[in-house]
Formats: sequence, C-alpha cells, structure tokens
Amino acid sequence: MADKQPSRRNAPALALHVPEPPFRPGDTPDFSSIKVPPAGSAPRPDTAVAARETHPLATDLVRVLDEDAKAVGPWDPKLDADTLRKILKDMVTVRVFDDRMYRAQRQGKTSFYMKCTGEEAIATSAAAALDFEDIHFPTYRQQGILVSRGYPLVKMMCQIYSNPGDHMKGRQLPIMYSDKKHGFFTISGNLGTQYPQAVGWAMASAIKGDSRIAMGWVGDGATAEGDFHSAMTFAAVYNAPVILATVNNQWAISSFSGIAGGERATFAQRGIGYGIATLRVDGNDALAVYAAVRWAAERARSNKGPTMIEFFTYRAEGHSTSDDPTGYRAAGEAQSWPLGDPIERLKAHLIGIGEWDEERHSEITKNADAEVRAAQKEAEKLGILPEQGKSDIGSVFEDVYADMPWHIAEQRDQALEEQR
Amino acid sequence: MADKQPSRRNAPALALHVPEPPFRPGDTPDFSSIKVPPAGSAPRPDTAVAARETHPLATDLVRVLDEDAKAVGPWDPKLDADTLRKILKDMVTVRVFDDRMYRAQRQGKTSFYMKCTGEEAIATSAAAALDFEDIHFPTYRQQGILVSRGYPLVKMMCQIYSNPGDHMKGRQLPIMYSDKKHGFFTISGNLGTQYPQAVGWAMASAIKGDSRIAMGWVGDGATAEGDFHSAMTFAAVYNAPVILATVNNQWAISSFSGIAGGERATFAQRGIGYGIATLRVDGNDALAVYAAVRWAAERARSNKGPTMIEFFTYRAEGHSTSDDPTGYRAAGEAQSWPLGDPIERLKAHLIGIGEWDEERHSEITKNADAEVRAAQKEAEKLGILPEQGKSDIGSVFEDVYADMPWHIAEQRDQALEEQR
Amino acid sequence: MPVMNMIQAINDAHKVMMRRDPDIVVYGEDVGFFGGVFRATEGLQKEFGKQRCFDAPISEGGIVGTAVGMAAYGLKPVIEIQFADYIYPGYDQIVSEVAKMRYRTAGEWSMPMVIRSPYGGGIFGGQTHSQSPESLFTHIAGLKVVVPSTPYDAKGLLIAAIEDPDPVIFFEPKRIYNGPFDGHHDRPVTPWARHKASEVPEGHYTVPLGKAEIVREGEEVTILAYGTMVHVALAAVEDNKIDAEVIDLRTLVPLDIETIEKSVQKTGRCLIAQEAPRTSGFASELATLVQERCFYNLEAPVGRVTGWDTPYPHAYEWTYFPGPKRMKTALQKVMAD
Amino acid sequence: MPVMNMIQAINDAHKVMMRRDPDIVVYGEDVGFFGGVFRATEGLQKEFGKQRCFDAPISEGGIVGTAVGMAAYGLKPVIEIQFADYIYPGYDQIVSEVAKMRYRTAGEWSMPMVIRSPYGGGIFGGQTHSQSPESLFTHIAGLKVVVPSTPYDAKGLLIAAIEDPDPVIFFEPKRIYNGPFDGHHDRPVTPWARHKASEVPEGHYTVPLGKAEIVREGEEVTILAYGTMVHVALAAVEDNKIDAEVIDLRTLVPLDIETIEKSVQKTGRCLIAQEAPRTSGFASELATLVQERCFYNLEAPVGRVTGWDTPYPHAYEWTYFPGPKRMKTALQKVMAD
Ligand SMILES: Cc1ncc(C[n+]2csc(CCOP(=O)(O)OP(=O)(O)O)c2C)c(N)n1
Ligand SMILES: Cc1ncc(C[n+]2csc(CCOP(=O)(O)OP(=O)(O)O)c2C)c(N)n1
Ligand SMILES: [Mg+2]
Ligand SMILES: [Mg+2]
Repeated sequence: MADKQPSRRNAPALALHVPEPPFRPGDTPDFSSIKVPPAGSAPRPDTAVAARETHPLATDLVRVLDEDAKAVGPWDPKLDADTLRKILKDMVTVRVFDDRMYRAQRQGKTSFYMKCTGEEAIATSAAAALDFEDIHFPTYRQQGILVSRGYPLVKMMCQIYSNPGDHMKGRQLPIMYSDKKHGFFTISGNLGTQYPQAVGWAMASAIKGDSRIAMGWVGDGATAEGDFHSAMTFAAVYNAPVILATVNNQWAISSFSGIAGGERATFAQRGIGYGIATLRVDGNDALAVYAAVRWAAERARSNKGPTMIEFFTYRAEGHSTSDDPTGYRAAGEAQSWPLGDPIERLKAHLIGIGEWDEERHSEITKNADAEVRAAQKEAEKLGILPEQGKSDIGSVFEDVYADMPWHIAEQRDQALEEQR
Repeated sequence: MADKQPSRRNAPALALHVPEPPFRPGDTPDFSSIKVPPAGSAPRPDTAVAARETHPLATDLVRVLDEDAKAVGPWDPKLDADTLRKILKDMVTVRVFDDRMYRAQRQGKTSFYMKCTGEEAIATSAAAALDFEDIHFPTYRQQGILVSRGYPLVKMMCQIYSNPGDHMKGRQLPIMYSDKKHGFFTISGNLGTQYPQAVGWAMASAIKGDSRIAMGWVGDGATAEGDFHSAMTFAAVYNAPVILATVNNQWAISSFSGIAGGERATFAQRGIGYGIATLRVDGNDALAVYAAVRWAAERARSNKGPTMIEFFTYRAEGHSTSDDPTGYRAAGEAQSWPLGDPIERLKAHLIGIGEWDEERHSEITKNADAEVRAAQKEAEKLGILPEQGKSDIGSVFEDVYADMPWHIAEQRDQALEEQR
Repeated sequence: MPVMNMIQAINDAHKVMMRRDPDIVVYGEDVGFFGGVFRATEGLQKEFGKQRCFDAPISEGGIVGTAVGMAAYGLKPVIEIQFADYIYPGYDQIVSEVAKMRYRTAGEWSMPMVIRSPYGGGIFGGQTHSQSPESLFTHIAGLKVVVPSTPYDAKGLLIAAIEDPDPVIFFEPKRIYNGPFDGHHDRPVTPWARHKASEVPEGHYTVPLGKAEIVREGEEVTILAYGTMVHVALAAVEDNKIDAEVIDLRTLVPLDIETIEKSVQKTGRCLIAQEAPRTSGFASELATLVQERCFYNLEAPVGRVTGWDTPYPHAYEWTYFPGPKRMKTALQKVMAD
Repeated sequence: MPVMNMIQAINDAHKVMMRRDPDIVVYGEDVGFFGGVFRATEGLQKEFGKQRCFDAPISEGGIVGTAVGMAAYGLKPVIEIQFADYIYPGYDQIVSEVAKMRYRTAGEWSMPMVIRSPYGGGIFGGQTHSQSPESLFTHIAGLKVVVPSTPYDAKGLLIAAIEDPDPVIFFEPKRIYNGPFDGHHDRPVTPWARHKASEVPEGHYTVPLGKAEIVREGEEVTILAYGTMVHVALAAVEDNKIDAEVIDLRTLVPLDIETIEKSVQKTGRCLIAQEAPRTSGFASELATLVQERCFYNLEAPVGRVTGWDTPYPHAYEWTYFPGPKRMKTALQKVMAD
C-alpha cells in the first residue's frame, strides 16, 4: 500500500498529466490550431552548415508546394518533369497496391496487411532523392521505396502470400519485405531496431572509405524505444553518414503522438539534443520531401554527418488490417488534415506547370490498376497464404545457421515424419 | 567480406570520426578552450516559465560564486550561513570518508570503493535543496546525499564491509547503499536503470495527489543507455514531478565525454529535444547547485513538470579502486580544471562573508576525520569483508521472494549441509 | 454464473481488483482509451479514470522502469506488454531490477507488480507475434511465472498475482483467448462457452500461485503442460485413448513439485509439452526435475513435445506448432519404451 | 611456444585475425585507447587505428544494434560487452535481430559477428559483475554459444568464432583469466604458466566450434562442464580419487552430443556442472538430453552441480559458488545411487 504521507506544508497536490488527443469518436475534427507555415518560408542553409544552424528548422516546416500547388522558395528542388511524373506514378501505384492487398487480406488470401495511405510521398520521394546504391533501413510503411526502386510488385505480393515466389520462404509476416539488391534492409517486427542498424551500416561505409550512405526510418510512436536513442547517440558521436527519418503520422495504433512526447516538442527537436542537423518537413509535399532528403544526403556524403528529419503527415487509414480506428479517433480526421493529399498536390503541381492533365492522370491510375492486377494474378498463380505451409516442410529448418547442426536436423526429420 | 563497391561519381571517401579527448598521458592539460561564463551572468527565469524559455540555459552555465568567491547574480540562493556551513561540513566529511574507505580497500578490508572527489558539492547541495521527504534515485557518486541527510557513517561503512551491520545482509557490492527512511533508493550496478524509476516514482506521487517529488541521477557516460531516453520521454509525456540530473564529470572510466556525444551538444541540451526545462550548472559551485535544484523542485511541486539539469564538473580521481587513470588521461587534469575545487570555493565564500575562517575550517576537517575514524572503528568491530560470508549461510536464500519456495529451501539445506 | 472467454475473465480480474485497491495502476501501449489491442483493459479508463489506466509510450523498457518506481512508491502496477515478443527491450529492467530488488535490499524495497503479456503462436502472427519466452523468465530468481489455460484460472490467477507480494510474469496464451484451441487447426474453433471453465464467478476469488491442477486423472503416463498445450494434450489423450494424467502446471515458478512427483510415481512415465523452442525451454527443467526425483519410478525416458529450434515461421505455423500429431508420436514413444 | 594467460590469448586472437581480415572491427566500452577494463583489446587501436578499434558509448543496445548494421554492410564486428551482467540492454537486438536475421531472410542477410563478454563469478564482483547468463542465449535459435576454459582454447575458439558465418556469443570466465581456478579459494592461485594449455601457438589456428574435449578419461562417471567448472571438476575428481571422465563442452550450441553420449554410455552415470542459477540453466538441457538419449545406460539420475536460485551475493560468494565440496557431494550421490 502506498505510504500515507502526512500532509506537508501547503504544497498543492500533484496530478498526473495524461495526454489526450484533441478529438475522439463523435467529435468533429478541426485542425486549425496546427500551425502550417507558408510554403517557401523556411530558409535553406548550406549543406555544410554547423548542425546548430539548422535547429530553428526543427520547429519550422519545410514546404515547397504552396496553396496553388506552385513550387516556391529556397527548398524547391527544381526537378525535371520526368522525375516528378515518376514520383507521381510511384505514389499512385503504391495507393492502388495498398487497396488491392488490403482487399486480398479481407478476402482471406493472407493474414495481415498495412497501408501507407496519405504518406505515399514520403517513401517514394525519399527513394528518388537517394542514389540507388544507398541503403534504406525501413519500417513497415515504406513500401514506396521498393516501388520507386523498381522492385517487382509480384515479388512483394509473393511475400504477402508467403508463397513459393517469396525468397524468404514464407518465414516473415506479410509486408516484412527484404531485398538486398534494391538496398532495402529486411523489415523487423520489433519497432525501432532498424534505427541503430542504419547507423551501424553508415559507420561501416565510413570505416571502409566508401561513399554510400544509409537512411533509417521510424514512426512517431516508435521514437520512444531505446533504440531511437542509441541510433541518435552513435550517429552524433561518430558523425555517421546517415539520414534518420521519423515519420510522424500522428498516430501509433490507437495512441496519438502526444503519448510519444509530441505535445511538448516536435520530433525533429529531438535532433537538437544530440547536436544533429535537423529538418521538419511537410510529408505530404513530394517536393519538400525530395529536397530535404537530398540536402541531408549531400551533407552526409561530404562527411558533414547525420541529419534527422521529421516528416509531418497523417495516417489516413487504420493501423493495419487488425485495426479499426473508428474506435479511438474522430471520423473525418484524414479529410480535415491541413496538409492535404500528397498525390493530389503533386498532380496539381504538374498540371499547373503544364506537364500533366486529368486524362494522363486517369491513365496512369488505370495503368497502375492493371499492373497491380496483373501482378496479383501472377502472384496468386504461385499461391495464396492458406495454401502455403505444406509444400516444403524441410525448409522450416534451413537457415537457422549456415550449416544445419545435428539437433535441428533431428527436428527436421521428426517434422517430416509427422507430416506423413 | 565487405562488398567491393565500384567507385561512384567523384564522391569523396567517407571517414569515421572517432572522438579523442584533448589530452592523453604525457600531454600538459590546458582547459582554456572551455568557455566558462562569468558567475551571475545566466538569467533566472520564473519557475513556472514555459520549458522552451529555459533552453538557452542548456548551453549557458548557472554560476553563483565568482572568481573572488562572492555570490552574485539572480541565481544566488541567499542561504543563511548555517546552511552554508552545513553544506561545507558535509562536503568535507564526504572527502574524508572517501579517503578513508579508499584506503580501507587498499588495505584489503573490502573489495571495491568509488570516490566522488571534486564532485562533492553536487550531491550534498542537491540534498540540502530538496525536502527530506523527497526521494533520490542515485547512481554511485552521490554518497553526499546520505551524508547530508544524516545517514550514519557507520552504516555506510558496514555496507562497504558487508558485515552484520549492513541491513542488506552483505548482498550488494560496496557503496551500493540503500535507505528508504533517508529517501535514498537502492543503487543499481546496472547503469541508467534508476532514471526511469525516478520518473515512475514521481508519476506515482502525482497519481496519488502527493506533494513529494523525485530526483534521478546519472553520469555523462550512462546518458547513452536507452533508460535515459525512456526516463526523458515518460517525464515529458506525463509532465512528471521529477528532477533528472546528469553529472557530467568528463569521464566514464577511460572514455571521455565525447564518446557519449559531448562533442556535439551539451548534455543539458538533451532536454530540449523532449521539451523539458533545462539547466546547465557549475557543479563545483555549491550555491549554483543549490539554486538550480531548488528552482527545479519548485517547478515540479507546482505541477509545472520535470527539469533536466547537467552538472558540469570533473572526476578528480580514478573511476574506482579497480581503475588507474594515468593509463588514459593526462596527469594534472584535475588541477587545471577551470571550475576549481568545490570545497575551496565554498570555504572562500564563507570566509569572504565573515562567517568562516581557516581555524574553524581545520577544526571541521579534524572533526570529520575523527568522526570518520570513530565510525570506522565501530564498523570494523562488526567485521571487515574478508571475515564475512560465513556466519549466516542460510541468509543467502532469504528475500528472493517474500516466502521461500520449496526449491530455494532445498538449496538452502544443501548449502548448510555443505558448510558442515 | 457469468460465462466468459479468457479476455473477459482477465478484464474482470482487473476491475475486481481496481475496485478493491486504489493503489493499482494499469498502463501499457494502447491500454487506455482503446482498452488494449486484445481489449483486455477495455472500460478501465472509463471506470477508474486516466490517472489509473492510461496509454504508455512505445518503450517496454520505460514501461517496466517506471513501474519499478511506482512499486517503490507503494503502488501496485499491473502493466501490459503488447506481445511477449516485445518484452526484450524491458528485459534489463525485469532481470536486473524487478527480480533482484527484494534480494539486493534484503526486503527494504520490494516489487509487487504484474507484467501481463499475450504470448504463444497459432494465430499466423509470424516471428514477432508468436513467441513463448517463458524460460527466459523461469531462469531469473525473484520472478514468479504464471500461464493460465482457462477463463476461470485466468481470472483467479491474475487476482492472486496482483495480490502477491512479489513480481509476477503473467503470460496469456493468446491462441486460447477465444476458445480452448486443441491444435486441430483444421477443425472449427470451439468457443469458451462450451467449456465448463468459462463459468467465471463474479467478484473476488483466487486460484493460488504455485498450485498445479490435475485436469485429467490417469494411470498410464503423466503429461505436464501449461497454457495452450493443456488443451492439445487433452485432445491427444482422448483421440488416442490413452489413460494419461494431464497436469496443468498453471504456475511455472514456483512449481508444484509435489503434484508432479506424486503423479509420475504413480504412472512411471512422463511427457512434457511446451510450445517454445526445445533447447533450454522450460520443459528441460521439468524433465530434469522429474528424472532427478522420480528416477527409480521411470520406465522410459521423460519425453518432450516442443516447438522447434527455429524462429516461428509465418506460413509454416502448423509445422512449427506442437499439435496433436507431435503429441501422439511422443505419447506412443513414451508408452512404448 | 609462447606462454599466455587467457587475456593474452584472447588479445592475440584479435591481432591474428585483424591482420588477416581488414573487415574486422572491434569496439565496446573502453576497448579503444585503454584496451578494455580487462585489457583484452590492448594495443589494437595502436596497431590497427581508430577506425578499426574504438570506444563505444555506454549503450549495449547501441553496440549490438550498430554491429547488426555493420555486419549487414559486410564487416565482421567483434564487440565487447564489458560484463555479461550488462548484456541485457542489448538483449533485444541479439534475440530479435542478430539471431533471427539469416532465418527471417532465408539467408539474404546474415550476421557474422562475435559478441565477447567476461562472465561468471568468483571475483567478489557482487550481483552485477558475476552472472552466468548462458542459458538465456542457448534458448535462442540462431546463436552459437561458446565458453572457453584455457588460454589455448580461448584463442583457438575465438578465431573459429570470428571465422564462423553465424553470430557467436563468446563468454569468457573472468575468474580464470589469470589462472585455472579450481574452486579452492582458500589456496594460493595457480598461474596459467603452470598449466600446459597456456602454451599458445603463435599465429593462426582454430579450435573448432561444436567439438567438446575429453580433458580426463575415466570409467566411473561422466562430468559435463565448461568454463571455470572444468577446473573445479578436475580438482574434485583428483581430490576424491574418482575415475571420472571429464568433458569440457567448450561450445554449448551446437553441442557435441556424440562425445557426451559415448561417454555416458560407457560410464552409466552423469554429473553436470554450471555456475549459473539452477532453474532453467543449461545444465537442465544437458540433463534432459542425457536422460533422453542414454536412459537405458543410466544407473543413477543425472546430477546437477549449480549456483543457487538467488542473485550472486557479494559477501557470500563462496556459499554461492559451486566449489569442490558441492562437487564432491554430488559426485558421491551420483556414484552411490
Ligand atoms: C518493440 C515493439 N513494441 C510494440 C510493438 C507493437 N506495435 C506495432 S506497430 C505499433 C505502433 C507504431 O506506431 P508508429 O511508430 O507511430 O508507426 P506507424 O504505425 O504510425 O507508422 C506498435 C505499438 C512492436 N511491433 N514492437
Ligand atoms: C549497463 C552497464 N553497462 C556498463 C557498466 C560498466 N560501467 C560501470 S561505471 C561505467 C562508466 C560510467 O560513467 P559515467 O556514467 O560517466 O559515470 P561516472 O563514473 O563518471 O560517475 C561503466 C561503463 C555498467 N555498470 N552498467
Ligand atoms: Mg505513427
Ligand atoms: Mg562520468
């Protein structure tokens, strides 16, 4: 039992503050209190600048696309139209892919799926801004990196179905992709673990005098893990050539960002504490994302050290197929989100500069749809999840070690016997 | 083998930065590059101020005692002479105690000892600034708290000797004190663990509407542990009534503070990242320590939340009796340390205000010496370490659980049998 | 009597105890407003307020670390780790602090708290939503380890755990939250309502820690099991018409050695079932104890039915899961020897 | 041949391998300029530069986490955890990442690395400088676990571990760094120089992982031991004039089951020694395997000599430590039964 404490002086009673999101089911969301600085207003320091000079940007917001979808200000990456169209197409593909695979899960074709709806600009544009040889240590909403880097959709689906086309032999939960050739480190179910790993890879690159850099990814909720701290500490200490991205989509399953500390500071501000260069970026603005990652990459490549980037965005759908957000947040939040939809914004920009039109847009959407359907057909030829887990029992016992020790071989034989 | 990477563009080769302390054995230390702001120059915001208003103080240095040992500026806590003399006496006692116990270890009377030489002001003054009912979650260089709170020296020594006077039954390494009545939480050998524990205690106090607060302690090196991050995160999220102190004594065994990130930011700056109020304080200035802790305590008690304090100081001796610092740092660093000796500075201040003199000072030193010797004699009556471990074999099996389960009872019987 | 599934029983245990003891505080990831991803804490925040039931940052180390501080203050934290697979970031605080606190201070500070966590596989959760790490806790002196197998036991054991003066690791086999899954994954799931242990008394009662239950009496062989494996064992025994004595351990530490010894002395044979990987699993400790204490009664080596020494493979869940066939083979072996 | 103590042998293994393989990187707390608190990495920074041997922040999670990234890049990290008691903050990265990487990616990424850590008690290090947590790693599929007992083996096993394609947990019994301590704490310490295994060849050689060594042949009983316990067992055998076969396991996972089986088949009796707490220690796995595989050869229950199920008590070190008396009692029991 808690000790009874004699009442002391006239000290007021303490009270625990438990953060509460502004809206709950039944409320009408109104995000007008969120400060959205005008596009183009954030200054762009030189990439070689001292880390502390970037720190005012931790509470600012790097934005390029203004209300009229014009690219403005010093962060405009001045990309050619082909690059912009590629990013747009990637985003559309990701959204279509997400919808199909979400449905596939609902149809019982697999056990689990996670969308990144509303956050498509972040991964696709970041991928475009890095070199193909650079590596990503992603978390589970960066499917856009694979799409951007040209990883076959059918391979993604085979992973989701755990079918024979999955080079990981069906061992990982759906969407836990991995591909070395595409610089996409294996996703872990354990939040945050990839963050110090990205730093370690970058340290290795520096140790070997290489020029490749790494980018680590984490969600707003997962920043609370100890691994976040070790990543930031090691990155700062060794001046590692790494970009540490935090995707602040406002929610971590049912907990809003305030439960991760978002009421008291921006996530970008964490970087200040370590003396790391820091940017806070409109995550629904593909141009801002590109410019920020490019800036950080230039900095890292010239041995000027790590950059921490907060991408400010909104998780427009449920956490995963296991989640129903209507139980904890107000309907219509995604629609009221002040930073808009990343696909619509880039589309409007391209149209505005005369490089795009509605027709071509419905065409790429249709094409994406066709491409995704075709991939799905092909993937499903190799099977869906409920059909798996029978064809190669022996495979379960491989790859625990490079060589199978006797005890695992015995267990394999027992399992094979069992299936007879 | 690391992949051979085709040389890419004209990107310069990366290189790993490994921090190196300014001086190594053989060098002549010169700390003139350390920026020491004049005493009295740091502003003192209201204790109810928004956290961000304190953030400039994270790179400043709260100092009260100036070069002439005069108390100056807004942080002068204006303590009465009795309080000052009490802090001085406590510091002297701690230093004498450290010397005796260090020698006791060298004489083979115990297995281990750790001094806090040069850091005495921090624990003694912090203890004086809090209420007796407040609790400390210390690490291993805060023996000054126990001394300040009047914990019997003989009990400390019995713990060090693991003798029957040790209420922890000889189970803990020397100097791992614990005393609930004196608000001194049991020291852990595992660095950093106490930091989130302090936050949890403070959260509990807030949950119960209590008015007591907690103070957690950690070293500069240990700030790198994940526990540091969880403490800061939970403190920020729940606005816990806690003071989180980092004692930056420049060294962590043989690693200088740069290996913990000290090259890139002050440790106080960490607080900014979490939106926690932050102070950086001259740890060798007893008045500044007192004022800072008092400020943070007032803030916490009025439900304004946590404060992070960096105490800037220097570890004047080896890490522990197992360590010889001449192997990794320059001789004379402690002597060249720009913030001086905390005892000398407070002594000079008291003399300066006419409340002290050399005579009285040698008297308290002599008294402390006598007191420590007397305590040692008394403690040694109960035995030194090499004589322990025989008298109560059965005690080894107690307190694993509240009630002894059968398997431990069986093991106890076996052990008793063994000793026959 | 109310009929409950395991989640409802666990939820009810919280409510009963929070009403009785104002010092109980419940927190963990998503446990507050939403009531937890498995809904074990549903309604608690509403009834007891945000100060007694709240969401925590995603930091298992921080959750356990702050619970240590709360227990030191005098509260009784009942915390949830969302999946046992995610308990490792909190492992240092559990092993180095929670478990050792009473001992290292000779009782000056104790750590009454319950660390609840859904555990085990069988739900296609892949490598990181399926693990059974109990032996990583049974090795740690100072912890009690509990694994319930029915709604009745879940409520009674959880209440006992909350009332216990020592820290309890409370692993909830998530595969049986909704029904007593017996390993026949190809058959429809039986809901708890059809099992008599779904009758859960209202209000306060306890199932004492450290007491096993003989869930089936038998003469030919003793089966030691806990959690989901109890139901798999029972089904295998019925399927194969073996007169086995099935013991549900319920508490792994401290173990009810008496019940085990008596049974093995009677049957002369023993099989142990665990879902966890084989090597250094808790079954090894059980087998060792049985052969140490009942050696001269044993007519055959003590057998083990276990998960494999591999991570939990998503698609090959039913190759991994120790189901009726593995149980049958092992039973046949221990009976034949 | 050079005569080395165990630290020198370990230090030498680093040097031999770092000279051969430029991808080896060594780091950990205090391992750089200073060469480690036990001096195992002395001279490495000087010879190989700061980019290949450096101090790390006090963050075991970060040390292991960055090593994962380095291994993914293609380097071979050989990292030091200052004391095994401090490995827990890195436990999640080891269990969830290092151990499972090859498996979860079906070999696309592997984790060749060595995690070295001084371990075990007998040095008056109290609760947090004395632990033997090996069974927390033997339970984790994907890890190899090695414990050397002599300078010769330490060097050869460490080289084999560094060359191994899989992650190796390398626990160094710190009590025998300077001499083959046999548990007679009241006698003067024998230095390694007087033991023949202190003759350590220069340059490269390996002691293969997964191979035990019969360090004493005998007929009456088989003693399975590793680390410090090897020397305690040997002394007890000599003191009590028992014709025991003493097997130094050297590698716990994968285990040399053949050597064990053969020996127990010959002797019909088996005693297992570990310094770790009893419940769910690695001895339980060994006892279970022995009774599973040699049941019909056994003339007595497999015995265990272990530390107690308590934390390591500072002053009562010699009550805790499984020394000659405990070994003798257990030997007498296993021989008498
Ligand atoms: C170590 C660990 N703890 C808990 C979980 C369970 N979990 C999975 S996702 C999630 C929320 C993560 O939120 P955030 O980091 O904001 O990412 P988002 O889902 O918003 O992209 C939680 C708690 C986990 N996977 N790993
Ligand atoms: C988790 C953990 N890792 C490593 C250690 C070993 N260790 C003990 S003290 C120490 C240095 C701590 O330095 P710092 O935090 O600066 O405190 P200081 O000794 O300077 O007061 C280390 C590495 C430990 N005790 N716990
Ligand atoms: Mg999120
Ligand atoms: Mg220090």
